[in-house]
Amino acid sequence: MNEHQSMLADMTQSLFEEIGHAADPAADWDRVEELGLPGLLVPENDGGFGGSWQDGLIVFRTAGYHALDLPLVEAIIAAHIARCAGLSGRGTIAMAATGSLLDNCFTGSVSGAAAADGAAFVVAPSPNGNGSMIVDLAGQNSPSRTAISGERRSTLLLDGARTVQHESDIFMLGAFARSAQIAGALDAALAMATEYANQRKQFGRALSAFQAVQQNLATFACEAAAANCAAHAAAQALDHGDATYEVAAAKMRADMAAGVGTAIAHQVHGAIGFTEEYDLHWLTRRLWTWRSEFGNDSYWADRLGQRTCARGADNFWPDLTNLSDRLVS
Amino acid sequence: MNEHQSMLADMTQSLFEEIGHAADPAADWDRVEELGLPGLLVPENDGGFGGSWQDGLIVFRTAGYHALDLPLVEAIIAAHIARCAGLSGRGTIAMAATGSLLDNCFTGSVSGAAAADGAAFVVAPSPNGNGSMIVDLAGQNSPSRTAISGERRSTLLLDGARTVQHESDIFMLGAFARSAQIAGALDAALAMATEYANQRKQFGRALSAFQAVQQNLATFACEAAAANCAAHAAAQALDHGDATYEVAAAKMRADMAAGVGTAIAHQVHGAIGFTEEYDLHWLTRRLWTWRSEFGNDSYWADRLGQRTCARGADNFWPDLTNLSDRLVS
Amino acid sequence: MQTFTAQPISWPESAAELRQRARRLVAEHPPHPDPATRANCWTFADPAFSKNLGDAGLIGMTWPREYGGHERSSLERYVVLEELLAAGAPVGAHWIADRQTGGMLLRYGQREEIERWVPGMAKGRVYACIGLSEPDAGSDLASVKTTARRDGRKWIVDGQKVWTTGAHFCHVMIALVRTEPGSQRNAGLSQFVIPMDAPGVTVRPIIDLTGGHDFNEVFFDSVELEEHALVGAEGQGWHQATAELSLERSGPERYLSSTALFLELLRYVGPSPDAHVRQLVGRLAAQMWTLRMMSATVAAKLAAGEDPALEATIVKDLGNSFEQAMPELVQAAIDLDLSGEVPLARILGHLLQVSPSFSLRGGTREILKGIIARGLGLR
Amino acid sequence: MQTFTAQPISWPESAAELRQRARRLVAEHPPHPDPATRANCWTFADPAFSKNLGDAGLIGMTWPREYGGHERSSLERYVVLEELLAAGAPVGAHWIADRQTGGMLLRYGQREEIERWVPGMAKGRVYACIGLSEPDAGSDLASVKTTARRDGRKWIVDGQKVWTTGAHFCHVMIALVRTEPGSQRNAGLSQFVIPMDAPGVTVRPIIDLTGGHDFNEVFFDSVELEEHALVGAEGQGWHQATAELSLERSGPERYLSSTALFLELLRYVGPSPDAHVRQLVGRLAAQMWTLRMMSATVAAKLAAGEDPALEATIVKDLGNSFEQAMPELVQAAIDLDLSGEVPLARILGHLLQVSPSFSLRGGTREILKGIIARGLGLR
Repeated sequence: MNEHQSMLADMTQSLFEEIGHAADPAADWDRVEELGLPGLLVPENDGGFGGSWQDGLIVFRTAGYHALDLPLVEAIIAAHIARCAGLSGRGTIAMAATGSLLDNCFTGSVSGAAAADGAAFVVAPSPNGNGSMIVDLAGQNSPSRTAISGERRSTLLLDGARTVQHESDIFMLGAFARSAQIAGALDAALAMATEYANQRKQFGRALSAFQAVQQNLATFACEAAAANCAAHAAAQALDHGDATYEVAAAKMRADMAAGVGTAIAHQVHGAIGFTEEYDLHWLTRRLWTWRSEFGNDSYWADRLGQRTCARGADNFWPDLTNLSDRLVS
Repeated sequence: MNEHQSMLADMTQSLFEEIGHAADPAADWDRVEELGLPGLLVPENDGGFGGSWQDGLIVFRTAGYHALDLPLVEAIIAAHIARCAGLSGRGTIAMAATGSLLDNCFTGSVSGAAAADGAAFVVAPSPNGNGSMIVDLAGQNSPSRTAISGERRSTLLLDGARTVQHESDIFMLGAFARSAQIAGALDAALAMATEYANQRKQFGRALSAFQAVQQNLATFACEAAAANCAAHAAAQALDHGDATYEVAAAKMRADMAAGVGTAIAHQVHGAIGFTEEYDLHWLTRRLWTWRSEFGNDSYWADRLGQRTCARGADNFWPDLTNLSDRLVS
Repeated sequence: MQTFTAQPISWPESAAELRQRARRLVAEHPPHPDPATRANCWTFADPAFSKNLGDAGLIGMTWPREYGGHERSSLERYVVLEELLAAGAPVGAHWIADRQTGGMLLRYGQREEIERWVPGMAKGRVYACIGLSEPDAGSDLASVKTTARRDGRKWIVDGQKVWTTGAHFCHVMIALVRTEPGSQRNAGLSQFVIPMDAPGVTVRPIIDLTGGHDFNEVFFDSVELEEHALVGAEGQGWHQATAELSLERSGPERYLSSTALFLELLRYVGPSPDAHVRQLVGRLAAQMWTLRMMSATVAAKLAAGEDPALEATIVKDLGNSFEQAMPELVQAAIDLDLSGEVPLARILGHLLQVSPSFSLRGGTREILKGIIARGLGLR
Repeated sequence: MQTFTAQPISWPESAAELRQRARRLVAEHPPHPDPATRANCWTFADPAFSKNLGDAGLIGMTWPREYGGHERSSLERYVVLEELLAAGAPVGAHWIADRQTGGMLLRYGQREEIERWVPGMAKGRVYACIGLSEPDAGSDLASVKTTARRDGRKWIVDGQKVWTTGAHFCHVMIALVRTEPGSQRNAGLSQFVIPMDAPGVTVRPIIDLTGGHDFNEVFFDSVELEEHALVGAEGQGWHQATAELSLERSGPERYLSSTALFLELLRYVGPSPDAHVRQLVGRLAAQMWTLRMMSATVAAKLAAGEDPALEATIVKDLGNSFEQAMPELVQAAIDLDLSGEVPLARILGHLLQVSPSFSLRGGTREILKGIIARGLGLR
């Protein structure tokens, strides 16, 4: 981490810890706005922070760690893509679009949109399969549901909404964001379970003294480490160019880790972990949600498997090393 | 178990324990012949034992338990199918056949044949996909390889071998036999690992005192129990008629259990389990072999899945209960 | 070394008729509109349905006729239970009374208490809960601080239970309390029948992470009980309560709790999905089939008068692992917008959140595995 | 709470050139005809290949030039190691000398011993083994009975080691022995350099379940050593040996041991297999990619002068789980006659048998997880 990254980490860490899962949508949004966080990945020339994807990782991971209940991660990515589209206000991102795109007007539905109510625009995969489209939501009405994470999600029904095309792969970028958030939330749940095991007594000794509990938490630590390393490597690759392979692998690996980690966190906590008043569920419910968003295990495993099989045995290792050797410092 | 089954169990138990994995192919085969065991599933009218598939289960399971190194399981099934074919001598079974069948003469290859050298005939799936064929091996030469189990396996290249057609599904019956053998071998490996854990000291206390060891062996016991129950239910179904569903499920479940059980058995034993002189490997190597024979996990999961999906949600439960309700005593 | 002895199952001749009776009752009762609730049917209380079942003779099936039972075999009872659970019928109201409390009272309870409670249970009108867990004890059930002391011919109960399923709608609790002052761990404990409307009993809800309400805290403030409220022998409470837990473990609810998810999965993927989904379905089907055979074997052993406590523990541990793994496996395999309205998304979203808690009911996995390890003779 | 701190990796500029050099050496050396042997390349000794590597400057890469090393960074060494392992090159002869023994001697050894052994190691001509395990001790490495006692200016070693990889072809062993009579557990232990041709050293093979020979028993019968054979400080042997184990854990051999199987799987299934196989390949690829990033991160931390012992343990535990699971997963997914001659069958049959033993090298899984748990601060 360089100096500016340490500052970014410290700043977001203390802010998100304070706001956390009980964020006030209006007042707290103003606070992240004041710090310029939504412009994190917008070039300085365009009035942004000029950050890299590795900077993005810091913010996304920390948001995941504190189960931040603000659509900041989505706003950062949306602003990054829409930086030249001349739109203002909070943007968000969505998982899918079906419908028709004619003369830069989109009619159809956009689904899996995060916190679309109140958003000025949404970036969604283009319905014709190439790149993304930035959809102006001015005048659109978007009822939202509550996902099991407690976050808001919508399916938007749009009629002739104004759009701008963009070559970026928003589905892949969304998957990267979720990988980073999963990595952060896993670290937080691991810390929570570890602390609980040390404090809680059962059968006359601390839970942490039971070998089965120790082995489970060690397994959890390995999974959290894998998710975090994978997210870091994907961020580094994004900063160097095409990162479809790395993001696919990172989301796939994060999804695996989320499955193992949530199970162990709840197993260690026992009944208390299922109560509304105990904070573990803010993390685990988001982990379950994010695992299914922007491609689940199966989606990315299939993509990676297809690519790997098509390239064949003789290309596997050279392809893998070419990915890293381009990152020479 | 009825009285005659108890006798069968006692008899095979003491004989197989004595012969075990170090069987003398000639002398020990004469002993099982003397007891009439190869005719276990041949009707009494045809000079056999007149046994049921549940009797077969007892023998197959016990053979698995003692890693019996004689092709008895295969001979019993082959004799059962060939009972009216007018062939004498030891029969065996095979996993696949490719080639042509004209005027009851088969030209082609028969693969996955167990202990075919010295066998008088082999029962293999018919190359045209319907039922089985009984192939006379008189005058055929069959070099054999040693499978990782230590058992002999061959691919037979046959030219105009005399065959008899039979409507039975030899591949399914082979899968049942392997399920039963896996169930027996798992129980034996579990007993061996349990005894070792109780005797072996490490870090100043018995291995069995470590919670991680206890939890692993309990998991193993659950898997062995599942494989054994599944094999019993499949045998019961075979005695009542069509048992393709039950055998598919039993082999699938046994294969899963074999994967878990072998890993735990070796984990508990540590380095000693990998030495040639320690007997664990006679069991685990057979378990690995049998798991891949007559359809592995994937083969049977695909068959079961295809059938279940095609029948649909509304038929699932009625189909399942119909399978058992026909077994009313 | 004790383990699971497999054996052939003699299904009762009445099986087909009992299934038809249960299926008819389910078909006639309007299903709960929320698929997520159907997936957790054995925790959802619907007194109207419980009354129908009681009137049809499908509760207390193995109990003596004298107290409203039907003197059926354990396997006949098993057939009815699996029908109800597989159909996602709302059996939560009477579930504990039928599975545990009724049998417990018949075995250990005093005549007055049996006569007061059991016939109503068999009719599907009287519901029960179990007072075991206490605050700060986790799965250490011997860590009991609630006390009962003699006061003339009465007993006075003071203390608190927690994680009590259904306490908010039940009529009666059997509670494990300390009757010998100063006794430690599992010594000096006794069981009592406590009417939930007795003065001094307070129930406070525990809201779970989905916003649902299954669990409660129950407070006892100088609750007065008659002498005959004592269940079994004074000081024998631990032995009796663990035998009760072993009864709990023998039921088919463990593996069948996942049926609703499995059926929705079949509906969602249709008749010919790709190889990955096909194989997932096949693997799950093989495991369900095996668990069903194991559950039925336990019922057959009960019917034959054996005590298959270890077998029941093995089935429960396998069932726990299966039902906890299934939502995770389905989430990994099916790419699905969980916030969407398709039934599979609704059920999956719900089960992902609640399935990790399943293993807390009737003993955590570590404890179950410890029991199995002792059966193996590990020391 | 200490865990794995992820960080970006600065790959060395020389990476591409080093890879080419390693690939050329592998291409020029005839591959072992048996695919099963290639799958276990880091246990297969081929002195001719080790000499080629030594001559090409690819052994002892981080050691000082003074002793034949090349003063490269840990990441440069990492690049070469992963190339060799991914290609299934027969590195077994010099592997332990390069990974552990050379560095150990350079750090703790006396000048005479360094000069005698290390230059030959760097040339790929001198091979080493590790004397840790003793009979009846299992993974309890502190259970040491082999002794060394002073006799004038000499040391006399008596006792026995077991499970010693490669003792039958190695030139030298570093052994952990008890130098303080009557000391217990990990106190009073010291390390010694023992020439394998010293009088009184006897090696007896242990044949494994496949009929193969990797492991040995090594007996010491009044073996005389010079004073300078003592490695490091007397009584500090345990501390030094466990640091050595942590070096072992940092290598990429854990996850790369499965590469041969993965590549054969790709060959067998071809460019467009069904969805089930596709997804298996994708899952395995994602895990391999992640493990590679984690291994490289450990190497980068070593290069930066940090002590990533805990990170290395995490990578090793994950790598162990991965390499042990992979044969099992492939067997479940690919319906294959294991007794057949296709390369996938040969490799799979071999790995099924030997992969459970991988976790025994360098600490069992329980012990690794215990170390990680301590890192988390569990007490």
